[in-house]
Amino acid sequence: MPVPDAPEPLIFERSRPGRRALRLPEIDVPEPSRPEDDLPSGWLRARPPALPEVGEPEVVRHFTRLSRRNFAVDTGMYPLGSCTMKYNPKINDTLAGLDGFAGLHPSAPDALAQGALALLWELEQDLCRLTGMDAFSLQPAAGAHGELVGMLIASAYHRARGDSARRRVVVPDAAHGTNPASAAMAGFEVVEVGTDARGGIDLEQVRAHADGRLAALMLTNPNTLGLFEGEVREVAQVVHQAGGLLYYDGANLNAIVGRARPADMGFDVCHLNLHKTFSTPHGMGGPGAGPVGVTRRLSPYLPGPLVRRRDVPAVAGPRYAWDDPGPESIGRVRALHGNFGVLVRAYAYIRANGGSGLREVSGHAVLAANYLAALLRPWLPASHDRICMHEVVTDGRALAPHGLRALDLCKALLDRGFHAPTMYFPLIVPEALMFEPTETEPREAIEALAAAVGEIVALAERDPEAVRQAPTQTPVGRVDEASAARRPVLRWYPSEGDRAPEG
Amino acid sequence: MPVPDAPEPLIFERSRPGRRALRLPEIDVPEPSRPEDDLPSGWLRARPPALPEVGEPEVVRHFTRLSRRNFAVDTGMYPLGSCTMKYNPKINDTLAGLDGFAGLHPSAPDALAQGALALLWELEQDLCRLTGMDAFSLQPAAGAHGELVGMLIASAYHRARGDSARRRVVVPDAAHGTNPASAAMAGFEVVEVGTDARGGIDLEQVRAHADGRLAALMLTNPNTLGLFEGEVREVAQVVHQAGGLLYYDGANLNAIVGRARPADMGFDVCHLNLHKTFSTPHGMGGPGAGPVGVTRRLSPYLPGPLVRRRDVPAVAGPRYAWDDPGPESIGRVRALHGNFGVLVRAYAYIRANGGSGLREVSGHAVLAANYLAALLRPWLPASHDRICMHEVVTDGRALAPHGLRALDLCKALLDRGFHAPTMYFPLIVPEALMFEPTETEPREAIEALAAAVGEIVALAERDPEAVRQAPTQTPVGRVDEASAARRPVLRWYPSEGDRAPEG
Amino acid sequence: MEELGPRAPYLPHAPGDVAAMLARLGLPDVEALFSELPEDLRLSAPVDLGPALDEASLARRVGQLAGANTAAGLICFAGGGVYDRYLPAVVQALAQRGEFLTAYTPYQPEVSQGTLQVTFEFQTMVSELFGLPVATAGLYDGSTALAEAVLMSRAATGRRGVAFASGVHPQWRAVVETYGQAQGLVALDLDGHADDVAAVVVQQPDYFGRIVDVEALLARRPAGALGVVAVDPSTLGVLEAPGRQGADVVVAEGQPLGLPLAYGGPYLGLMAARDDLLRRLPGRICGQGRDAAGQRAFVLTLQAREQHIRRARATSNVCTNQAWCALAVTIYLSLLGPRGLAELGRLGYARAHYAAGLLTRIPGVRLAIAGAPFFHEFALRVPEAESLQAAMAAAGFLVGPVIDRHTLLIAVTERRDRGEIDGLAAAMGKVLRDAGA
Amino acid sequence: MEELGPRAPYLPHAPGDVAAMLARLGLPDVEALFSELPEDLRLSAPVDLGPALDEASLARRVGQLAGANTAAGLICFAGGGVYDRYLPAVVQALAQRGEFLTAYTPYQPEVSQGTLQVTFEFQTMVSELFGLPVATAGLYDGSTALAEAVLMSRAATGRRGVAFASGVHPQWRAVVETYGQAQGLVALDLDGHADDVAAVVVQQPDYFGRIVDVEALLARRPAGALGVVAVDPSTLGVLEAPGRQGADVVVAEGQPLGLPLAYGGPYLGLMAARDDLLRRLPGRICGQGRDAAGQRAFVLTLQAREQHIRRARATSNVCTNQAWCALAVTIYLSLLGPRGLAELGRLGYARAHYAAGLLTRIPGVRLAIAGAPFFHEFALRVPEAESLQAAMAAAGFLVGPVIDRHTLLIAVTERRDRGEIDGLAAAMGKVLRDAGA
Ligand SMILES: Cc1ncc(COP(=O)(O)O)c(C=O)c1O
Ligand SMILES: Cc1ncc(COP(=O)(O)O)c(C=O)c1O
Repeated sequence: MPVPDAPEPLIFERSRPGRRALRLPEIDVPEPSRPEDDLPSGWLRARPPALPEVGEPEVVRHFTRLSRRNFAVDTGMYPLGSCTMKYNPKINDTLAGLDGFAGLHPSAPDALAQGALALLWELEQDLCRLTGMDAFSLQPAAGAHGELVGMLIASAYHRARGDSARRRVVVPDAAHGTNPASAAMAGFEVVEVGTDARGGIDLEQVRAHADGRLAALMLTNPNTLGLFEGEVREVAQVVHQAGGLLYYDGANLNAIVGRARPADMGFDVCHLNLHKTFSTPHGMGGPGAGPVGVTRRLSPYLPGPLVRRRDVPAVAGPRYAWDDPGPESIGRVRALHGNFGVLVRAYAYIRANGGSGLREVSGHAVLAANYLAALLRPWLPASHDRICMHEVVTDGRALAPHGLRALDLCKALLDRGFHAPTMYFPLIVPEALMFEPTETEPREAIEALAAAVGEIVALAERDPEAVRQAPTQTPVGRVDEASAARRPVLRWYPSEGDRAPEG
Repeated sequence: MPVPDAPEPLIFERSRPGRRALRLPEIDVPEPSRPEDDLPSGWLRARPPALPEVGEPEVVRHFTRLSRRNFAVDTGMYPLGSCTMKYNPKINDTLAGLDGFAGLHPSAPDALAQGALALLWELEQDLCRLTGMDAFSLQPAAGAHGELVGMLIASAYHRARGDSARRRVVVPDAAHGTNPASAAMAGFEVVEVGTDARGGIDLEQVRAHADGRLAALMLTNPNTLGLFEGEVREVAQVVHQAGGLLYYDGANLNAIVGRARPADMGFDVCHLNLHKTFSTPHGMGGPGAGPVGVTRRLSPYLPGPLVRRRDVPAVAGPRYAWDDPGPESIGRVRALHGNFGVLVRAYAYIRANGGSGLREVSGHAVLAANYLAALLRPWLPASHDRICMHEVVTDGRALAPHGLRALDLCKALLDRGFHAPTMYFPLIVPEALMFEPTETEPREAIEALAAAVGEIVALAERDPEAVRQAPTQTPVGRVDEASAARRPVLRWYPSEGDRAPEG
Repeated sequence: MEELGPRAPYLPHAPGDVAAMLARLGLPDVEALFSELPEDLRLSAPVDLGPALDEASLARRVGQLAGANTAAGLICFAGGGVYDRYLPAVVQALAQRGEFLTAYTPYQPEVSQGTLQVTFEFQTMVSELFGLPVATAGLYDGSTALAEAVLMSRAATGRRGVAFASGVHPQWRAVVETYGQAQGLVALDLDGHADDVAAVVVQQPDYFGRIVDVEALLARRPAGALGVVAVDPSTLGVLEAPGRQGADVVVAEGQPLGLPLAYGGPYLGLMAARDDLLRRLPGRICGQGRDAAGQRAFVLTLQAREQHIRRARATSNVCTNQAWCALAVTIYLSLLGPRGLAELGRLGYARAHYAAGLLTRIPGVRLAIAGAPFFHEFALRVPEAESLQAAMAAAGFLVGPVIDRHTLLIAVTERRDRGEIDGLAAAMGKVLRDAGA
Repeated sequence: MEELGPRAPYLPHAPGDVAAMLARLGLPDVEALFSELPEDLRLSAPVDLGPALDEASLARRVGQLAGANTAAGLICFAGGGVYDRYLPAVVQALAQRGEFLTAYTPYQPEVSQGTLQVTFEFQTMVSELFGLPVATAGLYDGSTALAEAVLMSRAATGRRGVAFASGVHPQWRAVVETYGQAQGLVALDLDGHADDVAAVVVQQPDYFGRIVDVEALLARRPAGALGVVAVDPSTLGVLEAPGRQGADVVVAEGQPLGLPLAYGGPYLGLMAARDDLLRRLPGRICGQGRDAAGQRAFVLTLQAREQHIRRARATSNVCTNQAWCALAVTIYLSLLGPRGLAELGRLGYARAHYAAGLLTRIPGVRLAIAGAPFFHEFALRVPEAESLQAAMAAAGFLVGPVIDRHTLLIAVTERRDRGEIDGLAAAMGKVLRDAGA
């Protein structure tokens, strides 16, 4: 057990009037202008914001102590399916923090930012090679952002061809929630198709929607069941013949990186989650990066700006520059160049692995998942009895006879020093528990996880209530989400009951 | 309670043959020389050292998890008397890590290290101003190292004057253990003198030793009882009249920094603990820095090299260079220039505070100690009923009626989220508990500490056994130091019982 | 057949581990795990990405790329919505802790109280700054936050128009238009006064650095339209909270509050709104609740808005957000406090006005918009903006962005001291004299 | 009277706190707390140390000092016991954690298991590397560790002489002499063969980079004298452990195992010894024990040797040591493992020999000690060492230290690739040609 860490008060509760941490430079200019002399008083802040007033030692202690109330990849195994919680190399953080990157203003003239531009250009080439796509935009901030961009590209593509009846996007019922949400955000009607007995997309249902209204089909491969869509080329054929586009949700690329390429499968447009396959840290929820790749015919629609390389014979080496996209571009999808700091990390990860390293990454990721699946089988059978890819979705109904849900097993895992798997996703598997060990977990960690599951199942048989009480070893006990949502308390107020000091 | 952290295995226990973390560059030179071709085989390692074989993810997790088993200033209040566990500014770590410092080889030509030299020179000036001394050597690595240097200086001084009968160093019985140890290491005979009723050095006993054998007297002021030695000038007079030198152990300078100067009190030579007063982090036990300052007459004896400043009219600004000390120097006390990274931090701390800031530091340190002393009084009376300085030594016998020792109270404090005070030091106070809150603890932390003591005392009355069982909330329970020392196990061995794989 | 043991840098296995795992599965090699992939989809050889670099070589290679960005070494007076502020060491030291950096979305609140409490504190700070009661955990950046705010207005009002006050950052406006096009959103100018206006968008200070009269601009909005204000949050220790000037939704780019320039990202979109918009807000929201023992605990809440539950009918598609950036902002604002934030604003204000005074004394240089109040940034009318930017870079100063042939922006944060401002003015004077000569 | 609230940067109090605390004490002001200081000892005004700098100004000022150390930007072939190795990012990332950096000596083992376990692991690694069973938690640096080893030999043998093999680092030898002088220690050369020899000191590789025959040198020691070997620990993946070559005590400078150059420190002294010297060892030692529940726990042990218990009769005066540096070394060695350490040695070996080959082809340049085996460093005989060092610096290379008028050291670590070595040789050739011309 660690050093006692009591519940940490809110930083506002540590506040005392008149305390302060950071000092600022003195005003050093002669006859300094003052806002109150120049501006109407109504424009000026009437009451200072109730930010905390604390000393620097307290700030350090507060956030240090808060951090200790988190589970993280750096503290233990985090088999959260679909999220690829692999080890995040420390060197990548160091490199992203170099002055030449962290201190580079986005409006720097291209000539003075050649290193950053070269990095972006090389990264784009790398991603093209790994996916088979012809061009990438590195701007999207996350997977869902990439999906939106992809859907807007699909929309622009059909519009450009005068094909404006195509307002439908098909997604599998097992799809990640961002897929339908992104398609809807791009103005499409979303149609769900089912999953067949082998766990693949139901090809017949796809055929049923393969008509003049089909704009695109979104697929992840391996899919959210962790299974490879073996009929992906048939799907592509059906979609393409109907005039639609095939979108690849690259969230699961970790299973096949360096071994198979979405473009070869027939995908026209894709996003990648650099914070998954390319190991950039998840930062408690972000930032990530969700670059979008397209085949040649879709490249005019990419958002801009884009990095171009020119080989200048006069100069030693190539020159790089930002270029505006053409008139067919969907337009801008964010103010600046992308989550550059994340891109630096992904770039470094690719350089450190090389092509053969990345191939090993997927090999070991899939090996780990299958090994875990085999060890879990006595208690948590896989949803489908096939070789799985980088993750395995299990059926958590084993606990049901004891009146317990998948959630209970998850909470009991927390008590044993593991993060829980993803619960209740995909929606089509009852009591789904989705485990993704990743390639960076040593074998004995995988074995320990399986053993912990076995222990919990045994405990559930003996004493289901003990499992229902879990977790008890965590910073707080089981949190009542429902009641928190019923009467939402979304911020602290200076005094109890004071709900509108802003008014 | 934090996220469950199980006991962490030794890194060796995580080892599996064939695993590895860091990869090295390939050998890239033509026809590479190989040790086995050039050297007798007996010179070559017969069996590789049993270093751990682990992957990088495991290294990160192992040391992250180990860190979580530590208490630190960044996690909570650390009132460890005599050690000045104040807040360590993060900016100082950042600055010490700048490439221009961290990447500077110690044999860089002076002309290419002017920034480092200027910093050292300025730091020396700052310390001179703060102590009243005339010159400093920044080489000593810690307080005790400084003491040894100081004692060697005393020895050289007397020897240079042909005064070689002076082989005696007087220290108070309350002195820190390093004082007698350093004096002995420098070849002196150590004589202890007592402490008077007010908690000061016994002037009569000093007088009794003020003879031709007296080389030096070592004193810290405020002393290890946290009390100011009000008769320090009388002590100085006695020592000086007898031909001895007065040594200032600067470990407690935090009480008076910016308010009083050792040289003004009559001290001839001193060390400072930069890791205390000047807030460099203690790093689990070090590194620190223990610069030694002297008055003019002792400066020829300082160890070298020393930084010199030359004003070169031709160049803009001064030039700095390393200079060898004169022939009277005690010689070298370490291979290179000192714990430079620590010196950078201390320099930054001084610049951030300025003279008035440091004066506030001592003011608030003393205020905090007296406030704590007042709050503790009901349970832990101070050893002497006086205004204390930056720390207060209390008499822990309050618990004795319940069969408990000061140690028990300390362990119970650990359970309440505080580090313990220093126990059983100084040796002259029965069941001594020495509290040093430092100036960087907010008032409510001091109050909470006192309240925790009160709570423990109340518990001791009710249920002494509960206190004797403490701590129970810590990563391990009470450790049996005696049995660990009886059959020392000082390293891990590859296999149980295998005590000499080296043989 | 592949070698069993890994050569890739971050794989923990020894060859024996791989063999044992394969044996348990009854498989001959790793390749066999991919037997479900149609053979012709399987790459037979590794993708050619150049050699794998050991860490030292990697650090050297990437370090060279970093070093080639000479703009990072210039004294930065560039603005345009992104500012070179001083980043306190504490922010990095704390935010880099592995427990923050390598955790993900707090799906398991019991082991994510650190994340959740930070988010709750962040929401409180945003709510305070903006003067609106409900804030979210954040969005990708300021521009996408603005787009989400406009989409939310569209959904809330059922209307299709968005009216932009003049001076909205053109790139932000472009993002709104990209997001909006799919939903049939029509961009209007504020003074079009159309009936079908879902939202009026005001930027404060605006793209040219001008402080605008938010209250007056919002007062001009058609009835029923929402007032959306995009604000530079670093001004809010000095300027009134837009929520108290009539805004229904306020968004901001969080970069000026403790995030590095980083060539454009990762940054952070801040958003707060009126209470009645709560269930329309995009992205994560953290709430306070209780654990089984009644102890205070934090938890993601109102998730029924979100894509993982509501799917095609979610209020937004956002999943992975910018939580770590929100942490940095929370630490930064904790260090500053209310007084610090006010001082920060006043210092930039004083220095920017001093700089404007010096620069406009240079022949050929004047404020692009004379007489308008500005905060810490202003648009400068100069003879030739591109070439001036290049010449200033050669003299050691980064200015810009260039916004048209004769205009560029100058921003002066608390990080630029008087000596640097004097240097800027002297250099610009010299550059223009030399160009004129 | 002083202002009550602090203006200093790291003091948490508000003015009200100070007033309340003073009120509780019945004191009018902070000044009153110092009434026990004789009035004329009290400074009436702050010491003049220049203005207090805010963090941004501080960072700028100290940054300028760092920037003025142009040697840090050179390609480093300097040696002399300190080597420019690649520092893996993991070392800093982990060692900087506040729980390590801001803890102190583990006096309370129950809340210091992190520190203690690291120390135990460190001791194990040192013991393994050196081939001796008992290692300590570390000393200030290699040179003071050597001095402590010699003092320990003096105490263990009751003898007064210390015999140095040729090639012991002169600065290390000087430190031994400084420490020893007070205890009447007499320095001898190894071949003096005096009776009264407490210790024979051998350095491996020696100051000139030579690999010496430790076994043979130690075999020449007078009976009863202890064999003390100072070793570059980064060679010990390749070279035999001195403990298996007859050494009784082995010490080392830990810098080459993961510590930055840092202009000379903080570094780390490593020490291990024969079992029977255990109770004479200087400084902290960590042992394995049990807690009340019988669980494994670590604890400082054998403290009866130490100053805080034994006072004037302690084995050493060391108190604060270099624990954090030992942590860095422990992490570094964990990353390297046995294979990495061997590769590190072999790589430096190969590159140094390649470099020596190229450099000695330059007219006027030869190995100072021809025919001697060397590891990753060698002494080069050149026309004029000082001026060559300066000229090489101008060409972008740091070489040295200069050890006499015609000799300087060249060290080649795993961090210097072939291109840099070729560059070094080309530059030196040119410099010497130009000087000759
Ligand atoms: C299968 C799948 N698709 C899409 C996404 C969305 O990616 P992001 O969270 O980066 O927006 C996720 C991420 O969780 C995912 O798992
Ligand atoms: C009063 C006193 N003197 C001397 C020392 C020795 O200093 P160091 O630990 O830096 O060697 C200490 C440190 O603990 C001390 O408290």
